[in-house]
Amino acid sequence: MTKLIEIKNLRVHFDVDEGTAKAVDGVSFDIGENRVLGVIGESGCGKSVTAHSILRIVPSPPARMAGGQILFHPRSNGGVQAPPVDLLTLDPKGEDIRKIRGKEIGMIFQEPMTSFGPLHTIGDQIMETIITHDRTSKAEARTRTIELLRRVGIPNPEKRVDDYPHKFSGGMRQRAMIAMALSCSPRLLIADEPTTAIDVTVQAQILELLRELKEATGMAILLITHNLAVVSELADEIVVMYMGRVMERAPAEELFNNPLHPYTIGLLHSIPVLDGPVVRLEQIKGSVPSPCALPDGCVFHPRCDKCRQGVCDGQEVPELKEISPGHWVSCFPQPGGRGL
Amino acid sequence: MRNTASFAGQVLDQPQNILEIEGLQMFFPILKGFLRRQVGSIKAVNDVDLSIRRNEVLGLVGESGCGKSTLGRCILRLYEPTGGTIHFDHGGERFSLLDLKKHEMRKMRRSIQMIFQDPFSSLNDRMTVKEIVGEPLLVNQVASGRELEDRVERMLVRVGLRPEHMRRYPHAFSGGQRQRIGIARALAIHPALVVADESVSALDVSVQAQIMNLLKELQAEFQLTYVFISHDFGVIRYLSDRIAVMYAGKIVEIAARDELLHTPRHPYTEALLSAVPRVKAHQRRDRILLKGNPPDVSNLPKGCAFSERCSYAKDICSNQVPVLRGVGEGHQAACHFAVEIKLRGI
Amino acid sequence: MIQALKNLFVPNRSPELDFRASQFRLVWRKFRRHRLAKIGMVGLFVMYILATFAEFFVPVDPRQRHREYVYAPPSRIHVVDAEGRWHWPYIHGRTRTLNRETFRYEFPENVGVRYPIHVLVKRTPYHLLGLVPLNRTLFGTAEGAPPLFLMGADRMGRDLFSRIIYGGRISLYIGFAGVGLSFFLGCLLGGISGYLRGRTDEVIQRFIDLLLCLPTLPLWMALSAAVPRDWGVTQTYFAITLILAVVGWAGLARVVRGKFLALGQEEFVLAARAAGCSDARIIFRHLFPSMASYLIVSVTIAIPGMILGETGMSFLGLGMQSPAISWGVLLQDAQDLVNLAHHPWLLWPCFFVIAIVLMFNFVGDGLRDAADPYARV
Amino acid sequence: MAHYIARRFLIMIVLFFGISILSFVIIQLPPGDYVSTYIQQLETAGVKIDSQAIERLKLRYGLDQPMHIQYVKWMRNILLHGEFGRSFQYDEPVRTIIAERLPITVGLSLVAMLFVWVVALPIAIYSALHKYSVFDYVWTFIGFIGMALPGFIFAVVLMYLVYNLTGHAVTGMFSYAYVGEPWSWGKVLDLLSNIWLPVVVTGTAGTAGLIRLVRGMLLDELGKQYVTTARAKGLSERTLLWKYPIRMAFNPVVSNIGLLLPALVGGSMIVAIVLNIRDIGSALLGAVLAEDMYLAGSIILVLGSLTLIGTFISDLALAWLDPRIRYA
Repeated sequence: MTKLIEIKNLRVHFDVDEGTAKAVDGVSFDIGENRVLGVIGESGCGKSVTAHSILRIVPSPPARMAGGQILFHPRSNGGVQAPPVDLLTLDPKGEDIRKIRGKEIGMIFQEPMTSFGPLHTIGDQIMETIITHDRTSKAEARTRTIELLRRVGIPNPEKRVDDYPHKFSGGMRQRAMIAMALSCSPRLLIADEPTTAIDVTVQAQILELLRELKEATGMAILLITHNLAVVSELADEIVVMYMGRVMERAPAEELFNNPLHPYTIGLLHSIPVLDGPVVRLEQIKGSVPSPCALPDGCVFHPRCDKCRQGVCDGQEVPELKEISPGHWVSCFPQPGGRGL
Repeated sequence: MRNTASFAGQVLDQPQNILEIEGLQMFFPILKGFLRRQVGSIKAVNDVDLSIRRNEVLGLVGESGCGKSTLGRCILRLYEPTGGTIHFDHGGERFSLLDLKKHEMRKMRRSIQMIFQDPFSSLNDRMTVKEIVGEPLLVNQVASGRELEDRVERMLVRVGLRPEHMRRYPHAFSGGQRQRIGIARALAIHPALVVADESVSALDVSVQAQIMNLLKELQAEFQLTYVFISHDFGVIRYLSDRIAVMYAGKIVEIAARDELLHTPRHPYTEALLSAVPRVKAHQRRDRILLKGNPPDVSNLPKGCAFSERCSYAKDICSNQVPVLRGVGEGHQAACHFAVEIKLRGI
Repeated sequence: MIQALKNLFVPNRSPELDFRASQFRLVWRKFRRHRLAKIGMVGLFVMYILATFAEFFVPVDPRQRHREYVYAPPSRIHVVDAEGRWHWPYIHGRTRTLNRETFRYEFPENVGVRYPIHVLVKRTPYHLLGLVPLNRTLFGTAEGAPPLFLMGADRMGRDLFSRIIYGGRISLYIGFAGVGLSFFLGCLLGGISGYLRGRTDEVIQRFIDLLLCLPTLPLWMALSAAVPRDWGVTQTYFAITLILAVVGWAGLARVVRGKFLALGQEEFVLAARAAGCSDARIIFRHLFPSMASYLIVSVTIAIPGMILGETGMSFLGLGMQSPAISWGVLLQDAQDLVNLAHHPWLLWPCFFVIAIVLMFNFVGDGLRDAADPYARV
Repeated sequence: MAHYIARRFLIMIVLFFGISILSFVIIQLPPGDYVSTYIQQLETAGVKIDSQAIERLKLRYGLDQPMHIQYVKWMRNILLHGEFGRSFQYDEPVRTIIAERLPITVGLSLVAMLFVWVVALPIAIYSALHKYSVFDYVWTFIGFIGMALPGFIFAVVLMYLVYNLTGHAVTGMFSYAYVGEPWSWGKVLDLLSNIWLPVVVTGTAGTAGLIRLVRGMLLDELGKQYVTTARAKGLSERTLLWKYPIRMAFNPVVSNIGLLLPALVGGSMIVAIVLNIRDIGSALLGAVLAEDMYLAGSIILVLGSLTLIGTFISDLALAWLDPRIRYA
């Protein structure tokens, strides 16, 4: 499997009045070609910041890229593999990163209602990407846009292309958003909470559309969501984040069948599901700490029922270790535990 | 007719309706043109009949804009419904809520309370926790002074907060804690019926579980009746005894929880269930994908509101509005073919 | 440099929000960090004290004419005499003489005699605020000595500084009175409009539109025509207040209405209704407190507008009239360019007007930033 | 769109009648009716007037009739014949005076509006894009002062400064030499050398306000999701800023016309009075001082109507700019 993008020890800190918020604090993972990586976590866990860092669209200040690397492997040119680019070294306003945005990496956002500027037509805003990157004529860009809209399932695209965003419903806008992200056939699609703001029946449509498109185009997807079920629908591999750190990373099946980190287990148990008997939900105690005052040691220890005093709450931060092939966990080993 | 078991497990001998809604309509006018004439109406709640039994949890599920929140607010008369009746059983007496005068309704509010969705906007930032939780007691002249303080304190402790939190302002609390305050406010006055409108939707998964468990415990402890409104089938299933599914301002199906989940009788219920994403990695199911979006409630199709998206639809569906009718024990569905077609549950 | 500038404008937020701090305390704490606002607050406080207890602070009776000092420039305060000896601050007497070449009066100092500036100097007995009998003022030259003209004298030889301080009584308080009245009207009509909605709302809205689309000044001018010229100071004062308020409430009413509409949708208002609160309780316990900070901001910003209204109207001869003393009346003397060119100290009232308005704006800005202590920035 | 325009138009008509009633009330405000004031005026001037003439005058103005009839009469004359009544102060029809002086006020206000835009927009945009830079702070501070500076005081101070520094007395529209002369290059230049001061003075408060408004609006817009979306598409900063947020920031500029215009008109009037320009402001002042109420009321009516038209135009422009309104 060829790697498409590698995130190594990424640290993004926000300088706020309360101090330094370590939104992302040493996150590593990689995505291979044509793979779907799901990142899950609760609000404020740093999953969106990680995704936005890839495209370098985290507003800075207040954000500060405090360290790490984001290596992006360019397309092989006639069998010759060019060396990877570290996206973190690029100027966020410069030309190099702009050539990657929209062209190599497309992105869809959570809020379909506000993702389009209200003053220009949907078509205009999609064509813009095509014209910027592929230097095509307006007419050709328009034809391609109509084709894209048809492909994402917008009825009557020849007419809808000239509509303004306020004429589109939420689900329609998310489809248009996907069309926009796909307009230059990117190799990686970052989907940041793509279905959070839409209704379940429409969510199912969008997830189905993403699956179809992925299979048809062979692009990789970085799927960010707080919804475990959504991620399980699509992802090959899953990363669980908590307070800016990776808690566990495993192939999807493995993660759901054999979760190892207490946080992952807690998450899985606190979701009310449709199947199985209705039993009392096991809840994770307490609440998320302030990002400016993270606990020492394992960030999860104050809420963990397996927490061992003197180990988990010490100065040492647990390392992300590979327990079994492809299954990584960041937790201190339990005496007599399951190999942790 | 046997009442469904509540979570605590006891079976009530006498099924008794605490609330009976008949033909409820809530139409919001659409004003247009330069004279602001009413050119139509948003039929947010459109001819709803619904009975809620004492001590049950009725789950009201549906997608955004289906009218579930409006229905909930109509029960408390936070909106003034444009038609229909609501009867409320209060101490063995039946009151027609919509006919009550303003001050009479205010008295009735002791018995009907609401838990809101947004833990941030639902608490007045300018009041202390004591004032917030104590307000229903105070304005209904249930308690004051020392007694009020005691009751607030007990309630706070019950929902998992500490007595000293009483003098704090809401800004000192996290989302989950704020939701606990909101629950304490609703329950402080010991209502009989609680409408919970998307009360866990805005919370993170781990906190959501805490609040849902709390709501369950409180229901058993205070002998409460809940109308629990949510768009999340998982949440609804976990909390409800009976489930009503709403679509475009109408109740399309209502049944006991497991009955509805396993043998749905309305194609929309089937599709909705099938659309819920499940935590079973890569388990491909033949998902029913609905076409299009929920209809515009100001411009409904002629027949069944769901007919345009329904794969079972026949001619009659686009001509005639189906009525909610009995299709099994305690099971009602509003579909012309509710009995004929075989639908898939979970 | 940038940090220093930033500190002037941007309130730095405190990490620890006291759990038990009330809304008012949070606002106040945040407000105090806005330096310009703090400066403005202190400045306003000083100005209002000066104006309120004007009798005590002025060195000269503002109505007393000194024929020998017509258009006298500001007195020069010396501390060192011609021989280089240090003294307690003093002034010299001056003699009005006509310069035969320019045909203008000049005021050469009579260097011989020194008149020290006394602190708590004796005066003819007076009643502070009409209540407290006093016979001293804060500073000035002794009785019989040449008067101290801190900011020069006007065309009748009256002390401009003293007149400005006195003028503040009308100019500074007319803002309060006018805003008070328009605040009442604005809250009442805006509240009705926002709470009742529907037709009432529409009618009030059109009325507000009407007032807002008319240029304020011409309206003031026209309305002031209704004030009889022969009215006394007090009557005119109230008439002017009324005019300012009648024209000025519309903006505030719009703010109140907007807030009512927005807050009416908030869940905590629904919650209050669900709890069984009466309309009155919802309005006065929930809605108004929630918009209090915005109202205070609006009021702070409206006061300087009212002050300017009075000044402008009096300046044009439509408001307060001599012998009343207000800043607008004082500025009437500055209308003539040639006169002004020869006696530039007549511009001093301008300085006070601008300073006051500026300070109100600073305070308003600080309050605006502090108004919402929970704003997540 | 048609509905929107129709509604706006209707509101404009309603407001026009509101203004006309208000103006009529203003005419009636001072004690005594028009004719008795007129007679009194004539008598002080030493002119005797016979009772027949008085009756004629009373009849003409319908003074013997109830208020609402008088109003209808007055309005009918205005709407059908363009007759506003007669100014006894000038002894001319009000129409003539307004026709002579209104263009100056309107011209001054329009030029001031142009000045406001030309100065405020670039500064606001630059400030917003360079938030917390020295430039931003300096302009925020200048803006503060600009807003606090009342026009007439600014005019006085500026006039004094210019006179002191250059010896040039900026009063009136033209220097003495050109008053009453036919138009020539010299006269145009002279006009320009005189007109800048009222324009600057009138425009300053509006400029400061607009900078604040646009800067705030733009900062809001810059944080919006669609800006991030545009950035994620790979657009260059310049392209995306101009296409999305800056374009959005023009909306408040346009919708602000309705408020800016009355402020400018009011401001220009008092400045014109200070600078001794014979515009409609000085006419109003004179009319109010002399209780020449038909003139005063008519001026209020005309000014109010003009700002109504201005607001209506800004509504149209807003609809043209913003598709959400256009297709609502």
